[in-house]
Amino acid sequence: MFKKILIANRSEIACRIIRACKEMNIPTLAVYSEADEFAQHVKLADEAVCIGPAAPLQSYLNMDAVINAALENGCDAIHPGYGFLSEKHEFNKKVREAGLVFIGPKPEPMKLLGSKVESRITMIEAGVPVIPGMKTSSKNISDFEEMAEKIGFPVLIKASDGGGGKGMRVVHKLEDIKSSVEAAMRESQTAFGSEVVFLEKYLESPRHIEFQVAGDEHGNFVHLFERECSIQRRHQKIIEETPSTAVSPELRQRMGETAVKVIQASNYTNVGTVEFLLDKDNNFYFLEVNTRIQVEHPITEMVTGIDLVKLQIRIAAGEAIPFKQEELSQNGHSIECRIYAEDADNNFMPSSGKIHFMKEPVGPGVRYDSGVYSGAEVPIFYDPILAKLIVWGKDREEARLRMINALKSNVVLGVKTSNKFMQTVLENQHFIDGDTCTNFIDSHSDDLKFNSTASLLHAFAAAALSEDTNQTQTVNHVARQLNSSPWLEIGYWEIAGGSR
Amino acid sequence: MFKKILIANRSEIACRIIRACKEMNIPTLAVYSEADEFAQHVKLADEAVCIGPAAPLQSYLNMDAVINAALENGCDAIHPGYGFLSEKHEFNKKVREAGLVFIGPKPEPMKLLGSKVESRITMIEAGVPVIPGMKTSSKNISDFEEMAEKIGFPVLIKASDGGGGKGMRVVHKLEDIKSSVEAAMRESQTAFGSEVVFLEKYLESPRHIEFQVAGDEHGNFVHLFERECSIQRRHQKIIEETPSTAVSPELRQRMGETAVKVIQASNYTNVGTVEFLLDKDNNFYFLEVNTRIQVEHPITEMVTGIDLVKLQIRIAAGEAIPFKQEELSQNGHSIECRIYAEDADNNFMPSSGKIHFMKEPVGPGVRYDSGVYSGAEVPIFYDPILAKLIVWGKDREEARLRMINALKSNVVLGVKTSNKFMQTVLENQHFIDGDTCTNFIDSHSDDLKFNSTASLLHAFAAAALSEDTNQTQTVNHVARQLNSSPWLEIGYWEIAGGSR
Amino acid sequence: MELLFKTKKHQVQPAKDNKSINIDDVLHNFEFRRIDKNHLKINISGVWQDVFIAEDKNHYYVNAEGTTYHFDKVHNDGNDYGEGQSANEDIINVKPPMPGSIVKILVEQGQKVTEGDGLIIVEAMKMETTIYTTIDGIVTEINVSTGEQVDADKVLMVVEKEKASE
Amino acid sequence: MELLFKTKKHQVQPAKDNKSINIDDVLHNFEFRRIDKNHLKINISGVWQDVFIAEDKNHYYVNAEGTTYHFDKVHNDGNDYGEGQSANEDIINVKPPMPGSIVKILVEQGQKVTEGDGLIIVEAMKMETTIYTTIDGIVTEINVSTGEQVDADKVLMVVEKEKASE
Repeated sequence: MFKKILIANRSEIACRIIRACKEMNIPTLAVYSEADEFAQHVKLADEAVCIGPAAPLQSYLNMDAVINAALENGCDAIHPGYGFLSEKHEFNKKVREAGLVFIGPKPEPMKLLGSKVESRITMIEAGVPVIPGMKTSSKNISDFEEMAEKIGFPVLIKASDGGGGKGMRVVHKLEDIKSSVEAAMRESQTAFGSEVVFLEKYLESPRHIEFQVAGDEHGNFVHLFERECSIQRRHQKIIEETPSTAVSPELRQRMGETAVKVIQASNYTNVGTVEFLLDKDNNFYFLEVNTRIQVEHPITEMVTGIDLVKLQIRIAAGEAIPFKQEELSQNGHSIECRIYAEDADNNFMPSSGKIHFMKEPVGPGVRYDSGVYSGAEVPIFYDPILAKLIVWGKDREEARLRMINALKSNVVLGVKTSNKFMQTVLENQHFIDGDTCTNFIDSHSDDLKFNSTASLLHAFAAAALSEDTNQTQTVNHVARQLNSSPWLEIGYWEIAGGSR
Repeated sequence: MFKKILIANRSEIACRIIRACKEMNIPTLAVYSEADEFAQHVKLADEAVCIGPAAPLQSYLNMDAVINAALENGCDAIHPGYGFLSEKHEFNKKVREAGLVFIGPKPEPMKLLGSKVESRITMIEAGVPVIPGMKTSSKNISDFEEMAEKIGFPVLIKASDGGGGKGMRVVHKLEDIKSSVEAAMRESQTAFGSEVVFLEKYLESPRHIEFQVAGDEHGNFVHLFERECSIQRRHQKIIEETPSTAVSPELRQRMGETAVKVIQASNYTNVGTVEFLLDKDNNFYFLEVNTRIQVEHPITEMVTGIDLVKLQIRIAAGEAIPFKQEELSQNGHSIECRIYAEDADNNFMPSSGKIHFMKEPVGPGVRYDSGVYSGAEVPIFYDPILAKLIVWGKDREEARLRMINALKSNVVLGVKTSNKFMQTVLENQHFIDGDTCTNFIDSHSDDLKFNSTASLLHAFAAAALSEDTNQTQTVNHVARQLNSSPWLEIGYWEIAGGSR
Repeated sequence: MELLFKTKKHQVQPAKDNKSINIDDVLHNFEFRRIDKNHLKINISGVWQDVFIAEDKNHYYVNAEGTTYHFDKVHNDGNDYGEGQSANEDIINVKPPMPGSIVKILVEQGQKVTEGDGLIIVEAMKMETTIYTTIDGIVTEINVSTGEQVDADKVLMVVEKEKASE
Repeated sequence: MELLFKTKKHQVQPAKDNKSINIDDVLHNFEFRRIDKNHLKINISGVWQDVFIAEDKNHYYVNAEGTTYHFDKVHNDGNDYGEGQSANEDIINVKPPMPGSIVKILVEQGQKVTEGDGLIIVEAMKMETTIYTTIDGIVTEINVSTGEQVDADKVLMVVEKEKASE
């Protein structure tokens, strides 16, 4: 097993990985930017070194700084977490060239699966269902137009190297194809340095169903069942659950076998996630593979009992997967709510600042994977995830009610969160019925408006009592900055953002 | 289902029951003594009423006060928790006579199983193995002497109505029988109002193995496997785990079937626990039935996925047990550590006072059932349990390492706890080997001495820094009370106490 | 005391005996228990709730029953904030929605813009946001350059309505 | 500052520049970060640890790496506590181990007792404890009665050695 692991990440996932290492008795080295001197992952790790200024490119995305930190501090492996360098095959390669173990897949499958067009070709050849559309890219607008007419509108233009909605266009009529393809190519060139785009059928109201998979160096490949991640805002998941209400045992078996086929076809080892879209007729289509640990991995852990982070480390150390497909089963139901610093009242805009106080939910079946604490700063430089609230229940209804209660007792003061909004989603009749899809939040936005004034009088009273206590301190206050919701004064916002 | 449930208890178990009710959408009424005005269960419940002064007899043990509170506040059921009134068959009867539902077994089996002699007779007749000894009591000293000679020394004199070591005597030679029986009778008369005592074989270094059982009004009886509760101090469990390392599948089946036979023979319904002693030759003997929810019930929940408190409520409401014996299985391994306010350095003496600060352990597989919070008072009047730390792991070793890490991150400041002591137990080679017995702590006391000074310099430094911050406040301090460990000056203590 | 919640000011005054509380000129029965610095149990008109509170110089942050409220402190220094700004539609001071960095400036000084035109793209916390103008007018000031880190109260640019007389 | 840990006093003095700390006349390299009121990260001689601290009037409560320490504050008011008491074996002031109630008094005033004799039974937190005498002597004072609630510093009774001259 490894002598010491460098965790090339921050916040809750870094803390999650450190906890797994502690339980495996493997020392950990945290790396941090100057903005993260007091971050939770720095506090939890056995050792910590600063690798640069706050800007991600100069610290968490600085490949050499990370690799040097590992070499200088006696580490023999690097765990990349999710985001940051986790899916950069160049980094993966560099780590290995430096004589270190990269805890994840090999660089080649990572590179293959990072290209939407390349992986699409591989999957078509392996007999994996993909969304109808062009097999590969083209520079010829007429190829796009022909395919669009063949499969019918609406269609989606997509950048091969894209992500998070960038270089993506939904097209509803033939005459818009040309301008949309050209715009997508320009956008992709600017954002990703490649103008490779392609066209496929645009699915309306699909479900996002993904399968947790794992492969090892000994020829074993398994899946650990599905996660449904349909509840999204800004193309980003906020509530996930497993099992999916849409997946029958028969469908689960077919999708699971397909997921295994996907990783076998791409020579994928270690832990990963195969994403599918599922349409209303229960047709499923390969979307992409996430070649790293997923934010929502805990719900799979809750129902299978497998610690996925430990499994990553064991596979990277050359061990065989210690279970067979037929030994795995789904036990109960699990739901995750992501606690982001964001303002659900205002289009889920990220919120930064200081967490003045927090109180974590506890109790049977409640898990809280946190990267923050009372007194922590939430810097502006990074993804605003604070924590993940995960519950387990014997069945979906038990899990749902447990989550609502856990959200009610989850207190975060200082930055805004979608805590109350997620309660409202969980109480929505469509959610209760398991009737979820990726545009759930948009299509039910009226139902999801919550009355945030139910406890307002109590809140006012608390403030008044608090002022009493501090009276001596407050008399000297000078003129305050006008920082109340300035964006309300400006107008509306277009939201573009990374998806994960 | 019930309209509103009164929780006739306090601390962590009251909070645990309230959480189950919230998830079932059943309103709750907390009752509290004057000492518990700010207790956690009062804060958690939907409503709360004060039922009397701090002394338990005047509040939590006051049957009429509890029943009146239920009647006056629209409750239709009472959950007694553990301890207090939970095993008083008179209370059970009174609750039912008042037209309320008692969430627990019927009064008659409760009464039968509350008597050691009566239940022993019932079990012998049902073919359940009991510890060799007298079938019933006797006033004739020669009956005791004859049986002692027959089964061999050491023997145990035991009060039929006893508990917690009171009215109990271990006897090693014939000439001590007479005086010991007479002393036990006197003690039992004083403590329990009955001089009924009997004699049985004294087992040396047994394991304490108990089976979780449940029965309903529809003729269904199941067991939910064993818990091993051998790690005890003062005859009181502090660490429990399941599965037991001593129980093979074959033994588990035999003991489980016997446990079901026990509750069938006593017409027992609702949730309960059948306690056995297991000797070194894997013979097991019926000890007693706890006719209520057990402190250590969470470890069974962790491995079976069944919420036992909800099951209690459902059975009491007349529902059938929603699963069959053959559907149950043990998944993974679970360990519980009880966080008592007590001083492990000083014979586990209880500690009261204020919790100035606490930080709860979190993370995958970690559950914390708590009855306190930062700022809470721990009154002197009640059992000093603060919280229970429960972990789940895929196997025993994962659970053990997870527990050690969780204990390390469990901070309670203001009252003493056995936190560090329990870490030492979990790191002891005998524990690692699964070699546990009820006198584990006594027999390994030298190995379990922990060096509490490993971080002493850091602790000193923290105090010095803290003084700096408060300098303005500390100058006016007047002469302090001499309350540093006064009992160290007196000598040694004999410890007697309640067992649960 | 006076509190600003969203765009509205509220008057909150517990009675001297702490048995009632006046909120926006309505008197409520009132009772409270302080659990610790951040935690109160408050009864208003018979309803007990657990309320958690924290504050900084300019805000109170309050959580009750799973809902969080942010209040602005209103300091009685004679100045009046939070009003008038949005009413004035002849001029807009473009500010970022949160501290961040400038990704791209979409207009030039002196450029005419029409309601809905993009003005500037700001990035913070992995999200790019485009700010649009809500009025027709002229960009009269640009105070930032690409790549610059800005605070939430920084005026990035100013858009002014063309005077009717011109 | 001075701290009492168990029966021993300790001198702790951070240097003015906070780069070293003197503990019982040994100088250690020292560094710290304050995370919040109750939480510090402290480096002594190269070892970083998370330390949690709280206090009341007379004590510091400190947790480091899963171990909790209780320190008594030593106030420099000229009085000296914590010593001498246990050295004096001619007289014992019997105090309860914690606040509790008196279950039973096992001796009478004036009664002769021998080392190991039970004196009194106290109950607190569901546990009964019997206090024994550690000296041979005479019960010269009994200050409580059965059922009484007592604080931890209450002298329940006094046992004195018989004078050799008598």
